[in-house]
Amino acid sequence: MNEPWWIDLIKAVILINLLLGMFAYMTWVERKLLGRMQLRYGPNRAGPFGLLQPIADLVKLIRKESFYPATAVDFLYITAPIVSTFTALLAFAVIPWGEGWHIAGYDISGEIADVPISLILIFALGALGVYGFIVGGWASDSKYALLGSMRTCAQLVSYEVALALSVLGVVLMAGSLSLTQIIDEQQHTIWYVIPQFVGFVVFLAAGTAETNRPPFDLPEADTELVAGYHTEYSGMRFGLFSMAEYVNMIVLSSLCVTLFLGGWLGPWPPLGPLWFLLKVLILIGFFIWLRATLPRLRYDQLMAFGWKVLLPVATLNALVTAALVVAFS
Amino acid sequence: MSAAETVTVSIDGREVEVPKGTGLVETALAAGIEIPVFCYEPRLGAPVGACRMCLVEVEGIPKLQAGCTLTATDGMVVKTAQTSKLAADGQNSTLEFILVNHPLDCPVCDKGGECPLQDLTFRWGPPVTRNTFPKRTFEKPIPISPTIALDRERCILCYRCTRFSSDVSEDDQLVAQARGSQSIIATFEDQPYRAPFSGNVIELCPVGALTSTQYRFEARPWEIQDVPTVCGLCPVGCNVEATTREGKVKRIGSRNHPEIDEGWLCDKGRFGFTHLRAGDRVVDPSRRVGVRRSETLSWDAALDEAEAMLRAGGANIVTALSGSETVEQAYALGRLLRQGLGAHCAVMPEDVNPALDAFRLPLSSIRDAKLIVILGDDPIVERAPVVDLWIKAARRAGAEVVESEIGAPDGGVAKARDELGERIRESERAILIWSGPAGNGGATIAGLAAELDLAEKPGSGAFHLPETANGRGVADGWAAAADGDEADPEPIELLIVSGDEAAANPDVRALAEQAERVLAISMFRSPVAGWADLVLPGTSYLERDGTYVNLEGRLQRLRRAVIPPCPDELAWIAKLAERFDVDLSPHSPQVFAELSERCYGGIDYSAIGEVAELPERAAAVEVPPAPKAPKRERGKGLRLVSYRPLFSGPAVERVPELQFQRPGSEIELSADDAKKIGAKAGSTVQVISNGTSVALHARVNKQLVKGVARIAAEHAQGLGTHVEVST
Amino acid sequence: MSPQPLDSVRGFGVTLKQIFKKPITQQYPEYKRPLYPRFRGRHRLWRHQNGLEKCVGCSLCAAACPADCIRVVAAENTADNRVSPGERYARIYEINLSRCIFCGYCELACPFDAITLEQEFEISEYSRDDLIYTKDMLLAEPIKRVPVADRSLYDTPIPAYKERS
Amino acid sequence: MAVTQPRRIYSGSRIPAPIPTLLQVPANLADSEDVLQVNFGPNHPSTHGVLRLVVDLSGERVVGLRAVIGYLHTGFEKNMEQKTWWKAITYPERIDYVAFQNNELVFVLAIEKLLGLKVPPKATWMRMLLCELNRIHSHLVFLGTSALELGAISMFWYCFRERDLVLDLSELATGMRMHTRYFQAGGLAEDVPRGFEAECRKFVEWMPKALDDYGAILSRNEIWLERTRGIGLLSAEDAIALGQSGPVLRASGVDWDLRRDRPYLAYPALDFDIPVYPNGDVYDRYLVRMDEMRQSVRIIEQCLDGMPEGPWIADDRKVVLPPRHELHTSMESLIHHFKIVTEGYSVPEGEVYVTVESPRGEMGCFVVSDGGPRPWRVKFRAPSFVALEATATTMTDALVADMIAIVGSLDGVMGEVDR
Repeated sequence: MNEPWWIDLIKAVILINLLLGMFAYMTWVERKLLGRMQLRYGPNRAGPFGLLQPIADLVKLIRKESFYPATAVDFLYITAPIVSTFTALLAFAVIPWGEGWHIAGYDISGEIADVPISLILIFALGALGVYGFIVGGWASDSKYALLGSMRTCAQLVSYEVALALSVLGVVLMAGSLSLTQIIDEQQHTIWYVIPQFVGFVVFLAAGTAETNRPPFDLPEADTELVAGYHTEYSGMRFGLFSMAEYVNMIVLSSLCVTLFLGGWLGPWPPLGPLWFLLKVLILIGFFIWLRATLPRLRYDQLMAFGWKVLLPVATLNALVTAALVVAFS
Repeated sequence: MSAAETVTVSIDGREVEVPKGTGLVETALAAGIEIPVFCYEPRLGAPVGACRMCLVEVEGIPKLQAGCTLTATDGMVVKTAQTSKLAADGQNSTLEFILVNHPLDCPVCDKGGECPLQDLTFRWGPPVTRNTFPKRTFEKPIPISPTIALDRERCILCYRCTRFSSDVSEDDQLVAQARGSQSIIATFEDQPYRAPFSGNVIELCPVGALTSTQYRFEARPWEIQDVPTVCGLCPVGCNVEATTREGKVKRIGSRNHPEIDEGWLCDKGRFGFTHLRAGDRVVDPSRRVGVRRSETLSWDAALDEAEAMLRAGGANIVTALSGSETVEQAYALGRLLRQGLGAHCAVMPEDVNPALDAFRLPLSSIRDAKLIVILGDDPIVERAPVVDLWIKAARRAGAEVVESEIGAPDGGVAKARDELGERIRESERAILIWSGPAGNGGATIAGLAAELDLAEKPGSGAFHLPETANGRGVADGWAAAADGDEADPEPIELLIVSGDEAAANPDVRALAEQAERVLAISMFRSPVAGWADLVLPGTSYLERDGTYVNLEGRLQRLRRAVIPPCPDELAWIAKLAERFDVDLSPHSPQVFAELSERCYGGIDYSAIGEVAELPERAAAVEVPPAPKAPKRERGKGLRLVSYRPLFSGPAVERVPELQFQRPGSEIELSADDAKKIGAKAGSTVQVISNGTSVALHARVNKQLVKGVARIAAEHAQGLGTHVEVST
Repeated sequence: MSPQPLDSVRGFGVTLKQIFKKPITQQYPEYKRPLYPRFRGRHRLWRHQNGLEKCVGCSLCAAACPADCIRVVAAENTADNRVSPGERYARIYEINLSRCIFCGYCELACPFDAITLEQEFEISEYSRDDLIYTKDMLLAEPIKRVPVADRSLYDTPIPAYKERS
Repeated sequence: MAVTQPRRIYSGSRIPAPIPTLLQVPANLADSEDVLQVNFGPNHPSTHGVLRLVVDLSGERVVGLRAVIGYLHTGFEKNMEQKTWWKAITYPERIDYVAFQNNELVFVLAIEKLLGLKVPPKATWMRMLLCELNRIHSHLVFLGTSALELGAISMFWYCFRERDLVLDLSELATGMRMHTRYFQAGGLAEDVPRGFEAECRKFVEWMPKALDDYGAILSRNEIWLERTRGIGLLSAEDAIALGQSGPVLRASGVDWDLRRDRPYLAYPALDFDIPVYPNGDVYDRYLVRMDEMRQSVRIIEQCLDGMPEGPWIADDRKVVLPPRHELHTSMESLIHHFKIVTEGYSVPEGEVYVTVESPRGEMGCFVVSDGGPRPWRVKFRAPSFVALEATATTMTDALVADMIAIVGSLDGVMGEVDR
């Protein structure tokens, strides 16, 4: 912990840009992969293989008129997407993506900030980000958006519980809330996906719901609520919401990789960040695959699934883990 | 009809009772059965059975019979093609035979789609051909006149056209030449078919052999709309159908009002419509600037100008009417000027006298008359052409037609009264017709009829042939607008010239000299533009909605066939009236409703109907004594009687196809005069008057009184009341 | 039917295996699928070999058109202005392709095989007015051409109305 | 004192209908501020076309519902009365643009019935083949869009892949992918093209495999089952009372198919099953349509095997256009051609009601002829319209998301509903 502040700043700048770039290309990957699963090419007009598509989208979003509903609550309407994006980006600060390096006499750690309770921080930020969605939908003063934000509210709050409980096993096994330490523990023992498989599955399911991904994309179910909470958003304000969702997805995948799949660890060669990236991409690919295949759940079924299936399973998993940890320690 | 006079016939197993003497085609129709026909046309006289389309099987007769030539007899048992295989085969063979040489012209032919040959082939004929050899060909198309093209390949030799020519219009100009399959229809020695009714053969032709050159390739039956309206070119008011396509009139067809025209039209009414598209049509208002120049105005500016002129004119306005306005238009103008400004003075196109209404008859009654007496100086065909056909029909039916001498001092009234009076009185159905100027709007003939007690005799009556199409209606409309005294204003501040006929009237021209300013409504850029201060565009009878009153006194509906290129008169008169606080609708139904209360007993616009009814005879009124005839100017040589020919006037002048119909440069001389001068028929004579000399062809007319010569008005220009004729 | 979790997973296999197949969509403006010979695209007016127009302006196509999108105004051929054989030709021939329903009744109706529906289907314009095709446009070779599948493989021996007489 | 009874024009109950066609908000909720009235449609991502549902929501629950139609009213029936019989054939296929071939068939059958025209067997068999292809087309559109609405987005593309094959066949045979006007009074507009059989057999071989794939994605998928089973219930009695027909009726356990029970074309000569499922929910409607597609493939195969040779259109020159080559030689043919094209053939006076089993159910066509060249009155009995009458009944106790599933399962085509 002898990093000067400016190294953190440099890392933060690089990381935010990387994250934004990744968000942009995640949309490309998603469309491309979804396209191939649906017998289409996906975007292939802007640049080779459609690689410039995200940039074209960006240009479009920026140039597009940002309309503004006459009866919207203006302050909240405008700040909601900013809050969501901000918290989503912030959460990535504590996720370790490398072992740490020693360059030019400085020790550079593999994350921006190594906080001892980083896991709790992430959950806290995630919970804050939800406000963006809820408030945005409410402030739009549209019935569809209101329904969307109601759903967001209920869905994210419910699944937050299951999500938190699902990682309890990992925390118990690692004995720490610090993500770096959890990875260290995995380096010594085994990737937690094996002992904590149940937790992993619950985490994935709850995470999908948490990030509004199909089949749990009810807050923005287009065929029911037009576009859910962001029905009344357009242009870059919509872009920010979209960014928040995708960054959330990246954060969640990263968290999943960190907690269950050994983070930046890899068999060989020791290319920490690349392994990390690869695992994240695989997870994202899995999310896309889900979207390509499954129909959407109904709202009450979603809630029932969260409370009646995921929560008990996660709780049980945590209890059993706790018991085993106590027994073997 | 009493029961004794009916016969019972069985057609296709249906019993039908018809009056004795009914043709089999009509009998079948009464039974609800159609016998297809080509050549059969009752209006053309006796059936000829030329086409054999109407073959029927009659019980007791071994061979198939032409149905159209048979009359129903009691107990007759007939089988048409619908039930008789034999008759059907006969018809099929007939059609096949007709089609052997019929060219494959349907896509090109103007008749395609409204062609009886197509219809009957499709409905009754064979679907396939057995003939593969080449068809007979002729040179085609042959223009038999500038208005009619003849295609001999298409002709099926039904002889409808030649029968019309010889039996109806009696011009005998269309004939069938050669025999058998080589028969062709031709005009006499390849002369153009020049007759006032030539166009009717186009409508009669059941195939596309005789077609109109004006309509040639212009439209197809599925692209057109037919607007039922009334011809506005002469006082007869024939019922016509204006065929329009894409907002343009393409042709005029007959609509057969059995009491007025029986489906015949004169060539003026049929072909005259192209004046709508004349090159010199006025479409924008214009104002005179300086002496010779004129500038076009916007409508707003024109109305401002007109308002200013009217305000300046006040009560000192004289209105000259044409007689071609609709009743509504005359009424609207009257409301504006008489109620809005108190300007009651109008120059009417001609006199109208209500006394004639007591002797009212439908025109068709001429055909049934026993005795017809024609008075006046003008040829009937030139004034009201269809009346001429009725008279011809009457003559064929055995009526006696007495034409008075032309040029008699009183139009022949005295002579008729003295020489024919008794016979007219005794005759079962006698009809008097006045054809010419100076009839005092019918008062003269009404006076004679009253004297001869025709009012009480049904079938007897009197007609006065006016000069203008709607003179009566215009007088009605103007009179209904207000009841104010007509005082000659002095000085004339403003002269309003309504329409081209009024503008062409020399009296109106003379008035214009006295008037301060002149406002003219004109369809064409005629000379009136030179002496009018403001010219507003006018519209034609095909472009207006409204009503016309024909020479019988029958109120008929005029329907707008096409939208005029400018607002119609009613529209801007209403606008102008608004500025003078006169409440006037721009829509003719409302205007009519208003004026109908005042002069037509409140009848409804919709009650006039497609086929207008003739009002009942009016009660006899006191016929005013004829005003004393103005003293005849005495002059050297022969007294000149000039008449306005049928093929003249602003509309005809703008139809190039009709120019060949304009009267030849002829002078009619009495036999005595001709002998005296030494002019033979057809020889050229010099006609001198007022220092003008014209070379004309002489023609001898035995009806002319000695000392009188008759010349069509357009050849009599510049001539005085008396002419000297020399060889 | 009881819930069978494994059956739910079968769908994943279906979606996954598509990745390894060639996509079925076509790269349209670059690649144009051959159309079948009977395809009814934009109209074409034809000329005889001697250059005269086959159309005589008979308006049968206009009569047959259920959408009333054809306007024909005919005129007479003269010695110095001969447009078609025979007496009559189409002075104006317009098809409003924004109304046309491509039913092909016009080519059925035409007694002279003057109008046929050809393979061109790329007829979008920015303005509706531009979709009114005049006679000259209909007589001209289409600018955009679309491949046509082998007629001998896919059509009746004598196509009922695509015959060029 | 005598009381004059008003003359009853119609016996039997009419209004109020025994089964509600709209859902009233329950009294205890009527004044509640918690009830949110939302417009679903006429422009909404989930409605097929321009159906507008005015929905009262209490939370996610649908407590009131009213369907508003008419946004796509185009006056087809009145338009047809202005066109000749020949030209009117192009209209019905545009009424239901998904089941175009069946709609065209019903009108053509009506004309032929009025005319008493004999249709050659080849035309009949080809008509059956195309109608079954069209049924597959229609069901594929249903399947793709309903699955898309429930979130299974890939299904849409898979279904449209096969739909495109059907449309290719349609283009091959008729010249148009949709709205073919291939059926003419008397038979077919043209002969069956060379190469059609081979292409069609390829499709017949391929289609069952594709159906297996659809089944793999949906039929046993837990989420799909959750979303569709027990949703949108319609009992057999209600279905009959509401006049339902087609798959909606058969999914309610009523074994009724016009192809078998009111045979037309040559269906009696074919061997096929009629799928019937008893539960009357969204899932059963889905299953009926899936099974029908398989049966249609069977029928197509039999049609290909049994396609007779011979002429493809009747030889009645007063109705059928004459052969083109005769137009240059035969005056009679030219006149008949001219008259049929411009004025149209006349159809004897009378009225008929003809039905076919369209993919959506009983497609009926009532035609009155006054003996002239134009229909005097045309009226379609549109199965979509009738299906929509069941909206309220099936929507009892539904959630918002169910509403989407139910509307999709009724498979209304708004063009046909509004006409």
